[in-house]
Amino acid sequence: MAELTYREAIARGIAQEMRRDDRVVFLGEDVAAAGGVFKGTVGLLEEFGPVRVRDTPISEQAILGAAMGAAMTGLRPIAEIMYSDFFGVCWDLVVNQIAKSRYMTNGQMTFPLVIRSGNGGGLRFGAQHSQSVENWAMAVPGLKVVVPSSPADVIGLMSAAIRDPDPVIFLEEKALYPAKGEVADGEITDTLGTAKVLRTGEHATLVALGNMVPRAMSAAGDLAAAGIDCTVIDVRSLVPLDTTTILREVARTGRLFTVEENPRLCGWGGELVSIASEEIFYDLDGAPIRITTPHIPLPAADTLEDLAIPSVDRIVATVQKAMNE
Amino acid sequence: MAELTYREAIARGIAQEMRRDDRVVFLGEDVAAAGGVFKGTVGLLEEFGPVRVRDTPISEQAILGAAMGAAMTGLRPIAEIMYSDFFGVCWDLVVNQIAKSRYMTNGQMTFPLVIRSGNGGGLRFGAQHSQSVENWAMAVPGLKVVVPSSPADVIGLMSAAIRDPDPVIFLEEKALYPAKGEVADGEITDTLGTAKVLRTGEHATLVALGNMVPRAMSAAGDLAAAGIDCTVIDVRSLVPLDTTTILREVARTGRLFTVEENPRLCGWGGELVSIASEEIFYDLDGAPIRITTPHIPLPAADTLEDLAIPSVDRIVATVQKAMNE
Amino acid sequence: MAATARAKGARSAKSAKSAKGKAAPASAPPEERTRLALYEQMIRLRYFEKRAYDLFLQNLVKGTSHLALGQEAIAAAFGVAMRTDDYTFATYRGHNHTLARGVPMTPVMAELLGRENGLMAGKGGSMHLTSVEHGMMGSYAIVGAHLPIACGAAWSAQYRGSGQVAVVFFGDGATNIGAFHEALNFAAIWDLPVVFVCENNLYMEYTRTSTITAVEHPAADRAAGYGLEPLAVDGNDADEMYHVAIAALDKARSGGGPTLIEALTYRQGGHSRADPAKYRPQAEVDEWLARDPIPAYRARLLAAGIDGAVLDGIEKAAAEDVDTATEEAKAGALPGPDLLMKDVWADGGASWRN
Amino acid sequence: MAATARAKGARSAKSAKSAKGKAAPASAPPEERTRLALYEQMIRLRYFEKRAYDLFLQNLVKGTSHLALGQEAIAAAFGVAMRTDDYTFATYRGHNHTLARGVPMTPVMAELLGRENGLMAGKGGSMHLTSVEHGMMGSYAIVGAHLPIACGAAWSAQYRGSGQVAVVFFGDGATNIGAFHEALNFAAIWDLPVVFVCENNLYMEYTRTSTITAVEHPAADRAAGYGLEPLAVDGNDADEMYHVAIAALDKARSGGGPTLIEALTYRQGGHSRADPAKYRPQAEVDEWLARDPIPAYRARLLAAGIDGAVLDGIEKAAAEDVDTATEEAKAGALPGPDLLMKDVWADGGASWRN
Ligand SMILES: Cc1ncc(C[n+]2csc(CCOP(=O)(O)OP(=O)(O)O)c2C)c(N)n1
Ligand SMILES: Cc1ncc(C[n+]2csc(CCOP(=O)(O)OP(=O)(O)O)c2C)c(N)n1
Ligand SMILES: [Mg+2]
Ligand SMILES: [Mg+2]
Repeated sequence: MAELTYREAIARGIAQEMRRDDRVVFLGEDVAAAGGVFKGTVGLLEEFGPVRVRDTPISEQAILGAAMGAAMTGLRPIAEIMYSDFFGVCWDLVVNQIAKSRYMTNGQMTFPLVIRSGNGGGLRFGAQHSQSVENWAMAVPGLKVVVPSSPADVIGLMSAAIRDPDPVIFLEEKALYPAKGEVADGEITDTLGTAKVLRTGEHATLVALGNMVPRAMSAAGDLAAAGIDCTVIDVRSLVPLDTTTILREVARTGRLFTVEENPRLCGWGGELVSIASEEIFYDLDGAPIRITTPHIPLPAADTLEDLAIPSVDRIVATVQKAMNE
Repeated sequence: MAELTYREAIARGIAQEMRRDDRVVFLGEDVAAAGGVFKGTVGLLEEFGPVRVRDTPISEQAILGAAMGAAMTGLRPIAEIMYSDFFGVCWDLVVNQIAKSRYMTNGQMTFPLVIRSGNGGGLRFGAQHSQSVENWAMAVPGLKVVVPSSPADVIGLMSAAIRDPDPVIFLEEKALYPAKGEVADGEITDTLGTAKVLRTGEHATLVALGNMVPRAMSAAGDLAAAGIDCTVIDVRSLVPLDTTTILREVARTGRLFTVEENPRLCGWGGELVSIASEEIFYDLDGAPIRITTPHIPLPAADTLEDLAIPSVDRIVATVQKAMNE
Repeated sequence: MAATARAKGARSAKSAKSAKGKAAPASAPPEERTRLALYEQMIRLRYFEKRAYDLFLQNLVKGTSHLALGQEAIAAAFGVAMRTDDYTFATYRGHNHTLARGVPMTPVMAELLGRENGLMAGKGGSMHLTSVEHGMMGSYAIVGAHLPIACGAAWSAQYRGSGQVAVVFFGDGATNIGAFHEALNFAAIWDLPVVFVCENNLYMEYTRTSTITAVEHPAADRAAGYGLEPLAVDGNDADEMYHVAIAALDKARSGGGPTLIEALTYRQGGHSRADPAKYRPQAEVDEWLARDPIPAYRARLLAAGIDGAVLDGIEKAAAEDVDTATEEAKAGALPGPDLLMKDVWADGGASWRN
Repeated sequence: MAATARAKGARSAKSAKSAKGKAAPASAPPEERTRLALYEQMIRLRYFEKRAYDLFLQNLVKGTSHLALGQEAIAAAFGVAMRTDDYTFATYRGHNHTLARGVPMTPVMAELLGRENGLMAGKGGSMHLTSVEHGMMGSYAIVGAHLPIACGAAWSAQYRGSGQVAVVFFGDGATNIGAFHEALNFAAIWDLPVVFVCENNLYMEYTRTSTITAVEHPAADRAAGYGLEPLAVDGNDADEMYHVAIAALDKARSGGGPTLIEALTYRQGGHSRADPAKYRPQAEVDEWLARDPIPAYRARLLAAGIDGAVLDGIEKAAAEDVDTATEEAKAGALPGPDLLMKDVWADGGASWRN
């Protein structure tokens, strides 16, 4: 058992898999010699050498093309797109090529690759370096989408993503890089498509993702003190989505609240509400409610960014109001 | 009054606006001399000349960059991205630059531009030339999103989009290009953000977009014959979204069915269901149901593509089953 | 050979024109069996696509389809020159490149017809022909995307030490999209075993590429920007293409890194089934029909003393194969519902939920 | 001047090296008031960024920030050479380019501090400095994107016949991304009045650009691929930069089309506030500190007979402006909730529903 930061967990998870499988290679901008601009990949070049850990030019299409071509020919590449906002310059490779080629070729090809990317706000980086793009990827058939919320999950889900035979978009929450957590010694692996019930309550279910998970947890603490006893679920994986666990808890508590960092429209929470409404309509005791960032680009100034992204207070107030209606 | 095809309506709408405002310019691949690969812009070069109607290289980032730079400096450009799937190669310009720059600059800039693109399936073009990407755009704050379903709406909404001071993603449904419709003579203009109630019924509300609108209408015909009387709403504009009209009809009929060509996850229908569940929960007499393409890339073969995209029969069967439960 | 000598970080580019001179190698013509293989390839591709065209007219081909009639020498040369385990990456205009790797005609024809016995059971369509077992690593329909992907396959070959080479075919219009630039630089700095083949047929869809490109040779005049030698060759001369292909493949295989080849050719028909190609001056079309790679090559082989009966035999066999493929394709079943939800994921399924 | 003579469709590129010779113009030095303006600009930029650095250390600057200490000569030269209605497009490393267009120091400093009196009221942050009224058309934080955008502004100027020129600044690392390639070709074929200025400071973030680029001069060695003359100049020589800027601006204004300039310079500090820049050899840093553009230029002006008191006065005034700006910025209010939902749309609002 050791205490690790979310940041350190990344290199540990990648190293664990690179040790057991030499088909795993890693490329990206400033990832090797510099150990990553977020220092998430420190030590990998030293341990695995310049043939398996490679710095690239600022050529995101080349980076993802390289990963795709390598994956279809027997390697298991990990590609870094430094900030998830930069998917904009290589989106074609992700959505039109990597996501679709297995289906189009009638299963002739598989794409065992992982695309890691720093995701989300809270660092005052402004609108072009702070987006939560998990829903962009969730909307595209053929992509698996994972967003860990703790150092232990970073390692376990990274391991699962690298071992998975399909393309996985692995989003690291930038705001959580310094977050610390207990991590077991030895090999850690996990299962994609499984949500985690972090806390069980009777009155309502809060479903959160990534950076919103710790906030939902502390909101649940405050709410319990106010007599509202909540289940908190960490979604962890948007595709595959663990509807079994989520719908079970929502049905049991009768109320659903989603906590989403993304701007409102077409967020995963909307999808989840539509699934719940369609499948367990008569188990709902009240309106499902979404707590999201308003549908605006993220402002840079700290005071404004803090107003935009769901806070513990906003979660508490929203749930209280809805439950007392 | 004249009968026009959806295809012909495009050139008519653009020409109408180019005549009244010489700040309107138009660029894209094969749009000028060839009149567009879908023949949607035939005659524009001849009428407005090579300075206002320009053929470009296969450089989508340059096309949208040109449109953005021109819009911020006083022109009102229309840019064509031939197929909406190709947003993948220029997504950064759309989502990170065009959508965000007004907000980031605290309103110093406006972007009166229109990005036209052929959207959707039904032509057996396969997974990379058939996507419905309206939800990709809807998910990004700062973009208006319009999808017309008739020749008259093509003209009116094109006019509104060109006159609008904000960036508008104007998606033309490829499957509807040959569709005919009556169109009034003279200038036609319309209003963004307004849905159209095409038919009023007592039992349920079908909300459809673009290519799904005619299918929802004929399904409603069949359902009426079977004793289920439906309201059919053509959303027309995803952003702004006419929730006033849609929620009014859903509340009145008590049942909501969305008909979406997009693959299921994070479709506009999920957003709509979440809005209805949150705001008119107690007016819903039964589970809101989404009728979508399954969450798969689109297959090329006609028999398979027809199985994937919601058909009249599937709409009828789904609504009947739900209403008779 | 000079035409493919690599000048890494070359500070100065010789013009494509001068390179063009160099590209016609002093070397001897290919040996007879190679030339017969080249002729057979070209004939098979030509006959296949002519039949595909007839089938459009009968409305049996669904969706779109892009013919490369007139461009056969390039696909044939590489088909003959490549090692069986080398990788091919093509565009939507990929029938020839697929057949040239030895993929049988029937599944290709059946794919155009959207049948279950198609190369991808109808799920991909004509723009995405793929046969991994033949090294045909896919046909890509978004301009430019497959250049970086080919770099990835080449990187994998380099990493595995397999000696495989990736060959990627693309058009003149594709040279103006960003992915072209990223892929060329990437391949050059990593010395990847990849051969970039620009099939310059003068047109994008309906626009003449020279009208929207800043240089005369859209590929060759960009080579120096990646430290590569400019190389513009006659894409309608099967012998020349073969020599150039061999040189580029050898260089890549021996660690010499990428080559960028601009092969000048012409698309005898329209861009796609929808296109009558009225935008092209008749004189230009006539000039290029006169430069059709196949009759010229037949004459050359006869002049070289090859027995006409041998060539007749090749043509007859190809015609029979096309007939058989047509019948088998037409007889193919329509893909059934069971295929719809298959193979989104490696587990064979399409489920997005647990 | 030869350095900017355009060879449209130029089939052969002279090497950047030789061009470098040509780029140092035989022409006479700028006149005295121009040189004083250049010095004043450099001093103001230098003092401003030094203060910005101090404010990071005091944790008053939120988010990130990218200094261009050592690169002032380029921004200063264009700031002095440009017409007031010309357009500037910069990167996240854009403090200098913003100030060089005449934007006052206070709103820029306040933006770094995330205050309501910031240039964009704190909504944009240091990476997106914009002041339309000064022709500062934005700072862009996704590498490459602003090159095509600058083409659009240039296209608009061409269409309106306004005689305006768009100048776009970007780094050496940006030359390997697709948007660079698309923008250069696009500007060349439409003869757009745009000047592309590559500030080659040798590094991307933490990676030396030469290690991931196929040519020695990441911009100049690509020029021929767009029919442009290669042009590599000393970005730390304000006089040379000024001459090059004037020539490129005149050429663009007179319909001569785009120019691509590679200005060699050095980033004296790290990439961003987070970066101690340990990856650079100390000898390299020392060599470049010795080539700091400002002391050298001061000495040159004195040698040219300019009174030192005049230069002292410039420095004193700049220091006072920085102090005032710092105080005013610190005194700025924090942006209030009312700003959050403002100006997503032209109507001033943020509503997505009717
Ligand atoms: C990114 C992108 N833009 C546009 C298109 C539409 N398109 C398909 S083929 C084509 C022309 C390509 O020309 P070229 O590269 O010369 O290849 P050719 O068709 O001549 O073989 C275009 C513009 C596309 N498929 N992808
Ligand atoms: C598309 C994209 N990829 C990566 C980044 C991250 N990034 C920001 S600055 C930078 C280095 C840019 O180097 P250069 O172009 O030389 O400009 P400089 O910072 O040296 O001025 C990188 C990789 C980005 N902002 N955008
Ligand atoms: Mg072509
Ligand atoms: Mg740099």
